Order: sequence, then C-alpha cells, then structure tokens
Amino acid sequence: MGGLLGRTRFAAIDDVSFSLEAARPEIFAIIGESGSGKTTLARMILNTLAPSKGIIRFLGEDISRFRGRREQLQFMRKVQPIFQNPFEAFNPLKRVDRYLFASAYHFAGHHGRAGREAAADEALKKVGLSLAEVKGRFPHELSGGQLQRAAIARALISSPALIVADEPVSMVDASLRMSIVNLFKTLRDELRVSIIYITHDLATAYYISDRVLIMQKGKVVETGPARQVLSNPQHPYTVLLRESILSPDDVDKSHLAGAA
Amino acid sequence: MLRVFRDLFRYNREFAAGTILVLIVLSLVVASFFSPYPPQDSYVVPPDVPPCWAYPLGTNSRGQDVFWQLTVAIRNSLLFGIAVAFLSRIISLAIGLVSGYTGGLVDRVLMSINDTFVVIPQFPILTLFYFMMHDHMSWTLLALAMASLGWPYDARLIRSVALSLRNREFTAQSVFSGMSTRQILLEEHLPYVLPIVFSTTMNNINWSIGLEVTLSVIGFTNIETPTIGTMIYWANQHTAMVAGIWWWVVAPVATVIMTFIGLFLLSVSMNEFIDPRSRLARMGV
Amino acid sequence: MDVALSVRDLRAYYLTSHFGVEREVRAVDDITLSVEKKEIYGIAGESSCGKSTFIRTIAAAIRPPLRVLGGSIRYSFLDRDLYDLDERALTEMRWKHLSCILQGSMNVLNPVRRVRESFKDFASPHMGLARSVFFDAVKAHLNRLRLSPTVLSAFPHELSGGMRQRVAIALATVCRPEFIIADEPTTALDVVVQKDVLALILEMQREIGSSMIFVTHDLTVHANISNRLGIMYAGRLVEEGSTRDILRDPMHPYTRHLIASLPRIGDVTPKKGLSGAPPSLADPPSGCRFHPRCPLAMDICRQAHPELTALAPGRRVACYAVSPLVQPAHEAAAARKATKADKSAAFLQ
Amino acid sequence: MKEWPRASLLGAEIEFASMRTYARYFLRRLGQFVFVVFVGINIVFFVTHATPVDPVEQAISSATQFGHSDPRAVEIMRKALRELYGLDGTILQQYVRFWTRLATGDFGPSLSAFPTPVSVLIRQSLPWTVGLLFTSTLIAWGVGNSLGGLAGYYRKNRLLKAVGIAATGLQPIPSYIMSLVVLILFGYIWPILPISGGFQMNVSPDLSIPFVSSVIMHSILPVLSLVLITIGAWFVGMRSLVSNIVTEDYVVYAELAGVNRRRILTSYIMRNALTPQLTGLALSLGAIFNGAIITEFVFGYPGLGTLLVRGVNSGDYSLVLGIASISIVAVATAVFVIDLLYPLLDPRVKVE
Repeated sequence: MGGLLGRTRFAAIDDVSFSLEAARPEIFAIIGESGSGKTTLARMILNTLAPSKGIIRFLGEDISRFRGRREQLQFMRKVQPIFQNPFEAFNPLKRVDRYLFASAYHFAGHHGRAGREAAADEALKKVGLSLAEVKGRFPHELSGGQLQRAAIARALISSPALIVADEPVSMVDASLRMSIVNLFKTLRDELRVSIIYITHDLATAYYISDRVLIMQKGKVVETGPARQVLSNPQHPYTVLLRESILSPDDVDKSHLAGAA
Repeated sequence: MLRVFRDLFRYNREFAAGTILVLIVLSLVVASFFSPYPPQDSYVVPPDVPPCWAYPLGTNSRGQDVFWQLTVAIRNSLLFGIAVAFLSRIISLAIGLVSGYTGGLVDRVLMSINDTFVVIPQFPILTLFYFMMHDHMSWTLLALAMASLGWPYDARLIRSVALSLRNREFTAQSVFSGMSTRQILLEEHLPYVLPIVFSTTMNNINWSIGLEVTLSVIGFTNIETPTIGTMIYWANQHTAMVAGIWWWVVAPVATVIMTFIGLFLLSVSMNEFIDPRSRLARMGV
Repeated sequence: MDVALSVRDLRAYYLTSHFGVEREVRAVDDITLSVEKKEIYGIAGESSCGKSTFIRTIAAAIRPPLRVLGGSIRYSFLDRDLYDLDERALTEMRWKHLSCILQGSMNVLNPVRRVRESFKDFASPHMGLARSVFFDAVKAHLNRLRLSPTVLSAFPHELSGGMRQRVAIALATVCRPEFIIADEPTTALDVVVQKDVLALILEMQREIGSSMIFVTHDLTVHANISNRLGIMYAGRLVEEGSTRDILRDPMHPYTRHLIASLPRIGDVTPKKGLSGAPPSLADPPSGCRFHPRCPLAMDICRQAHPELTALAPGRRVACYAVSPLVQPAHEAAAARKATKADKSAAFLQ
Repeated sequence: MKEWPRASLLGAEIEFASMRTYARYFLRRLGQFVFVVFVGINIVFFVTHATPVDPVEQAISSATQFGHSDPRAVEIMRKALRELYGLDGTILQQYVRFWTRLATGDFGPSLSAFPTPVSVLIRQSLPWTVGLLFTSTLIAWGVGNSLGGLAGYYRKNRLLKAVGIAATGLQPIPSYIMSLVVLILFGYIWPILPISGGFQMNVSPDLSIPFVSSVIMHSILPVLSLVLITIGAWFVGMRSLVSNIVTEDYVVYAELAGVNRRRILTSYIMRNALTPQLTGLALSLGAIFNGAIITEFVFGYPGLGTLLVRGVNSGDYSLVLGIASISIVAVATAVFVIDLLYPLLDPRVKVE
C-alpha cells in the first residue's frame, strides 16, 4: 500500500518532504506565517502549480503527469480543495447550487436532474445543510458559515480521498468557526477523508490535527505529532511562534508588559 | 428585462436622455426606407430652398432634399460604425481574454503589441492607406482597415478584467467542480466582461463614425456613398456656409452630434447598470 | 473615576437608495457606554456587528450613507456634544485630543508621500513648534518607539508591515492625545509581530496616560490588552464588564458561547459552534436580536429587546434569562439629532 | 525616560529604491519605444507594399493624363521615380532602404514642391503641430484634471455639476465635428477671430510683436477646438478617480487627523490620481495627435495635418510616406518622455 501523498519534494519551496498514509486518514496541519510558502505548497498539491523540482506522488503516481482533461478530472475526483474566503469562493452572480450540480455531473456521473439533486442533497446533509436551504440561492443570501459548509459539501460529492483546505476558517465568524472545524473531524472519522489543513492559527491546529508541519520562509522547521510539537516545541522558530501566541487565559498575567 | 429597462429609464437620467437621442436617430434610419426617390439622384427638387413645410430641412445646391438625404446618410454611417465595432470587438475579445486568462509570457507579448497599437496615430496611417488605394477604396475596405486599428484600447480593458477573474477563488472552485475551460470562460467570466464589451461597443461606434466623417469630409473615402461625412463633403464643395445654405451643413452635424451623445450616454449608464458591483447592490447585498 | 468618553443612546444607520430600492441598515442601535480615564475599553464582536460603525461614529468620521440618527457623544476634553462642534473646532480637536490607529497599516499612509510629510501634515498644526524643533520632537518620539529616524525619509512601500504599523502608532501618539481609538490594529499582522505591536500600544498608552477604545474580534487580544470589555451583537451592546470577569464568568449566552468555543493549546475538549448565522442588520429579528440562535430563548425574547441592565458593579448584561432584573428596554427617542447629523455629514461629504 | 541603544533601532530593514531600479525601468521603457517604432514603421511599409496600387504608375498616369506621352520619356520618368521613391530592387532591398531613409531623415524631394526635400517641408510644419499640440494638451489636461478633481471632491457643488454635464456632452464629439462647430460659431455666426492660417499674410515672420500676436490670435481657435475635444475625457476620468480615492484608507485617516482640507485634496487625493492620469495621457497621445492634424486641416493651420492633406491631393508619395513615418516616431517619442517622468511622480515604480 503506497502513501496517499508520497515522497514529496518541492524545490520552489525549499526541499519540503512529507507523506500521508492512504489507509489511515488523518488531519495534517501545515502551519506558517505570511510568506512561509504554505499557500504555494497547497497549490502544488492541488496540481495547479508545478514544482520547479521534485515530485508529488498521489497513490504512487506523479501528479505532474496528469495533463489531459480526463486525467485531471480523475485526479480532481480524488483530491479536492476548500478555499479561504467563502464569499469569494462562489461566483457572486451565480447560484450556489450550480457548483454542486457540476460536481455531481462531472465526478459522480449523475447526468439526470434527479440524480444530481439527490447527490447534492446527500452531500449537503453530511455537512448539516440540505438542498432545500441552498437551492436557487445566490452567495449573498447565505451566511459565511453556510457557504463554507456548501463548499465542503461540494468537495465531498466526488468522494475524495484528500481535501486540501487553505485557511478554511480564517474568514468565518467566531460563533460559526468551531462547527466548521468540527466538521473536518467528522470527515476524517466517518467519511475517512484525509485533510491537509493549512493555517496560521496554532490553537485550531492543536485542536483538530493529528500531525503538524511548521514552515518558515519556504522551509520545514519542525514536524511531528500535533500535540507533541505544539506543547513541547524544539526548533527555535516554533518556540518563538508558541510564545507569541496570545491566550484568553492571559487575562491575569498579560505577557505584553514584559515583552516591550 | 422590461422591468430593468423601466427602472433604468426612471432612475438613470443618462439612460433616459441617451435612449431618447438614439431613438430619434433610429427613427431617421427607419424613415430612410420610405424615401420618395433614390438618395443618389440629384436635381429632383428645386435647389437651395431653405427649411419650409414642403422640405423640413431644406434642399441643397445639388437639388436633393436634405431630410431624405440625411436619413440615408445616417443609416450608412451608423451601419459603418456597427460593422467596425463588431469586427474590432472580435479582435479585442480574443486578445483580451486570451491574454488575461493565459497570463505569463503570452500576456506580456500580446500586451506589448497591444500598447503599440494604442500609441500609433491612426489618422496618418489611414490617410496613407487611402493614398495607396485611391479609386480602389471602398466602404468595406475602410471598415476592415479601421477595425484592425480600433481594438487595442478595449482589449486592454477586457484583459485586465480577465486577469483579475483568473485569480479569483471561484474560478478555482469551478475548475474543481469539473467545469471545462470553455464553460468557465463563457458561464463564469463572460458576465463580468460583457459590461465592458457593451460600453466599449458604443464608444467604438462613435470613434469609427467620427473618423469616417473626417476622412470623408477631406475626400479620402468613396465620396459617392452617402454618409454623414460625404454629405458635409459635398456641402463644402459647394461652399455651402459661404453661400448661406447653412442647413446643408447644420443638419448632418446636429444629427451626428446627437448620435454621439446618445450612444455615449447609453454606454455610461449601461456600464453602471451592468457593473457587477451595482448589480449586487440592486440584488440587495 | 473620571469619565473620558460618555456615549448615550447612540443610533447610527446606513440609509441607501439604489434604483428606487430603499434600505436601512441598523448598524448601531441604542448604544450607551462610558470609558474612564486611562483605561482601555475593548469592544468585541463578529464581522458586521456594528463595531466599525460605532468607531466611525465616535470618531466623527461618518459620511453618507451612514447617518447618526440619535444619541449623544461627550468627550471630557470637549465642552459640548461631538456633533455640536463646528468644522473648525472639530479639526482643532482631532489628533490633539483624539487620534486613531486603524486596521490595514498597508494603506493608512499616503503612498506617494514620505513618512516625514505625513508627520508634518498630521501633527505639526497641533504641536505649534518651529520646524526644526518639531522634527526633533518627532525623532525623540520615534526613538521611544524604537524606530530609527531614517524611517522619516522612507516611502510607506519601503517599510515592512510591522514597521508601517509602528509608524502609524508613532503618528497617532506623537501629539500625546487624551483619547485614542484603535480599530483592529493588529488583525492583518503575523503573530510574532502582533505581540510586539500590542506591547508597543500598551506602552505608549501607559506613558501618555490616554484613554483608549480598542476594537477587535479577537478575544485573546482583548484578554491581553483591555481593562474592560463590551460585547456587541447585531448592532447592540449585549454585555459589558471587566475583561477578567467576562472571560472568567460570561453571563450572556452569546458571550458564553464565544468564550467556550475559543480553542487553546493544551485543551482538547470538544468545542461547539452556534447554529444559525448573525442576522442581517437591514432586517433584524424582533425583540432580542440573538433569540433565533439562543438555546435559552423564551417568549419574551421574541417580543421586546432586553435593556442592558447593571447586575453588579461594573457589570451590565442584556438577557432575560440571566436575571429577573433585566426588563424590556424603553425605546430611546428616535431622530433626536437628525439635523445635527446632517450637518456633520455635509462636512465629511 | 529610558533611552534605547541606537543599535536596536528598527530602520535597517528599509529598502530604499535604488538607482538600479530606475535604470531597469528606463531600459524597459526604451525597449517599448523601440518596439512601437518598429511595429509602426512596419505597418507603414506593409500598407505601401501590400496594396495593389503602384505609386510610380499612379504618378506617371497623372503626369501623362494631358499632353504628349513619349514612351521613352515615360520610361526615363518611371526609372527616376522608382529610384526617388526607393521602390527599385528586391523587396528586401526596399525594406532596408526604407529604414535607412527613416534613420537619416531623408525621404527624398517632394514631388509637389520639387525640388524641396520632404524633410525640409516636415521640419517647417512640425513646430506648428508640436506647438499646437503642446499648448492644447497642457491646457486641457491641466484644467480638465483640476476641475475634475474638484468635482469629485465637492460632489454637491452646483457649478461643478453643471461643468460635469457639459464635459459629458463634449467627451464623445470627434475632432472634425468639434472643429467644424467652432469654425461655424466663430467664423460665421460671431466672426471675431481669424479662422484660417497660422499668421497674417502681410506680417513678416520674425520675432516682432505684431507677428507674435498674429500667431497667437490665429492659434486661439485651433487650440480652443483641441481643448474642447479632450477636456471632457480628462474631467470625467479624474472625477471618477477622485471619488474612488476619497474612500481610500489614507484619505480617511488624514481626515481623521484633521489635516487641512486643501492639503488633503491636493497632496492626498489629486496627487494619487495624477499617476493614472499620466498613464492615460501617454496612452491617448496617438488619438490626440489624430485630433490635432484634423483640426489643423479644418483651420488651414500650417502644420503636419495641412501638409498631409496637400500631399495626398497632389499625389506626393514621398511626402505622405514621410509624414506618416515621422508621426509614428514623434508620438512614440512623446510617450517615451512621459514614461520617463512617471517614476518622478510615483515612488512605487519598480521593476517586477
């Protein structure tokens, strides 16, 4: 059994390697600040940007060889993205359901209207929505949380093995954020989907991920089990990050006074 | 659609004024089909009659009724403008969309060529073209020549929209929904590009009619085809202003100004109305 | 304790009309609060809860379609209501007494002017110093903020994001104003820089002794910088108290949820999200605006919105379920100051 | 107050724009300039060589239309004209000669003003065109942008609103029609200004007061027409730019700081609108040039436009070719000069 993503080396980003196991779905967090190259990495994994050196293998195959439309569709069926800004991720002039129906048509082979609607409804139910709530609606008629759920539902229609989520909750309001985060757990445990969770937020990464990878300026500085790395960081940069994090529990002993 | 039109007419003064002006011009075009005699014929009415009941815009020194002459002239000029605009739209859409959606080296090369065409003064080149063609010059050739010069400014606009759309997250969402490039360009991106195409079409019609008038007045086109330009050309040949036959000049000038302002106002107001942002505002975001 | 700012029954709506469709967005509805001298008053809330509009209103920075429809805003350094000032007095008051630090340090400095010119434009008229003395004072101030005087000759794009925000803080504090309004000043910054910048703000505020309203959606930032905290939901203030009390013992169900759902490193207990979504301010629900999402909603919640009631010293909550002392609010007289608001609107176009 | 050691001051990370970035910018613009001239001249070559009409035959047929036509004389004439026009030899030789002529500025003698060289005729007309263009563009751009800026900032001002309506009406009117209307107004209806020529015929062209004033009087109507043609676009463009910039953070911030209103309008708003309007100027120079030569023709102004029409009407191939080529080079040069001004106005210009 090969790795889901195996022997990954990126040179545009400097020499990043990691692999995910296909048999054991997990949430893998890639953590970095702006300019760390984490979004570039996400685009490479999604095969929308070619690494200048190195190979990304998906289920044993080099993804840069998926050039033709058939192969690309085949790849997209198994690897799906979730975007950062739910209001940007849907064309404001188009209805939200069209993306669900398009996915059902292209990836699940539902050519009839009834089949498409059933597939969309089923996926939406998995994320706590229903087609009735989404059908015919424009993005501005839904909340950010609903849109992000709809985006996840869309990604689920093709039953992917891997979801790449780039800062999926940073634009979602606090009161809705955790329900989206929890959803990723559900996907991993119940639908057995692996998730690459790209974020700058150490706290949510700690909360949901199994393993983390810390990036700084295109390089990996530390990687390992999430709880271990974040509770007991080894690399100086991770230590600095960890120390810079503010916590609601600081209310009695603010770190700021001393920092200045 | 009718509701949109009604709303625009009621709430947008530019649109209302533009529509009225364009309707007047269009009714002249329609009238041209009811001309009592062929527009080319001369000496069919008494010459040099000032505007009166029988000849609302007077008659000219060549014995033609200025009104009927005008209806045919504006029809030809408008048709010319539309032809040039249509042809140059094809070029600007193709260059703009390809440049914007492809990006990279293709974009740089195309935009370099584009900027060159923006900068090059067209009038001397069209004059040179006439000089080389002389009697071979025709309506169609001029339209082709102008279409091949009239695209770059608009291509640049279309390209900038296409470029920004390429990087929007919903484009990636469409790609990962399995949509084809054709589907993405036509269904996802075209709604954003169309407003520009509409408004630049109006402006391009203006531009080409203006240049056609200029070339005709100097005599650098086929002066036998009645257009607004050739009408003024013949008036100048007969020194109409000096001879006091002012209506011969004023009628075409006033009509063409009406056309220009009408089309321009439509372009401005349509631009605002079809602009996705104001469209969203109306949807109640 | 002396009061630095007192806001009463403030009401500010966006009134728009587009293609004949009239809309009224109630971004700030009946807000009453006061800020004490030398304190940092934090305002927290989600996007479009009205916190930015509130800031804009108390900074007298409104322009159509935003209109102030009622209420009063009194600063200790002004002898009358903020919206009773004429243009001249307003201009004089700005920066000398009231300054601002905004989100997006990227864009708050004029991109085509050197930093030096910004200092001259912003601070020079209020400090009344000769040119050379003025720049000596500016340099001394930069020094206090650990910024080299070379930043004065730089253009904004030549500075890094963190430096730009430092320059913005220097700009906002150089006149030593009594009151500073900070609107999400660290939101776009990386965590390491964010901590630095927060420390700097705190240090300057203590040194100058100014009062401050600090707005951010991030409760962990509030925990570290705010003395007191007001929680906004859908255009209304729903809870207020000392930051410690609110974080330790939130009373309003909305606040309770917000705090319970904060992820912390070292904490893996399941966190829940709220159902539903924040309401549209163009068409807010009747009664308490939180009731459609509230697990404790009762009949009365749907009928009348609860008064923000003092339940303990320095602690106010607007929720019927928390205490029987909370009663339906008296609607404040509307449109009391519409004419004045129009005047100020004309000033800022 | 604790003094912080100098060493810990933040400041080292400032990236001041270097001379090198300007040099690279300069080279890029120079490259674009060369490219514009190259493409433009190739279009001219293409138009003259891909069209079915042979200018030599045309000249001969018009020369031999009346009177005798000795075949030998015609043959000599044909040979002479081919050489004169640079149309002998292979197409490649012609192409090379075409560029050589352009580089040396030698387009041969003019047929209509034989034997005056075309370059002399162009050199005589060019200053008139440049003067007209420079004056009118300066006025239209300056006044249009200033008023447009004011109109964008003071949206409620009645007078500026009225100016806005007028500008919207003026914007779409093309050069010829505008010039004609000005000519009719000031030539026939209210004849107060000279409507033709560059100066009065009976004044000797030297630097005397009567001559200079005559030149100024004659230039008023062409300049007025050109200003009216272009001012609307600058006004409307600037107004919409300003109403966007007004909402920029740095403007709001300056307003919050109580910065002087006039300073905000000039240094914060208009100053930032200046750069896109300068780009706009560079991009529309070609169109403005078109307008200028058309206006010259209408007013019989002794510039390139009048010369061009005369050249066409008298079948003067070298002259028309020379003017078309020089026009392209002149406009490209002007655009290049504006491009070089750009970094002075926008410190952010960097090579990506």
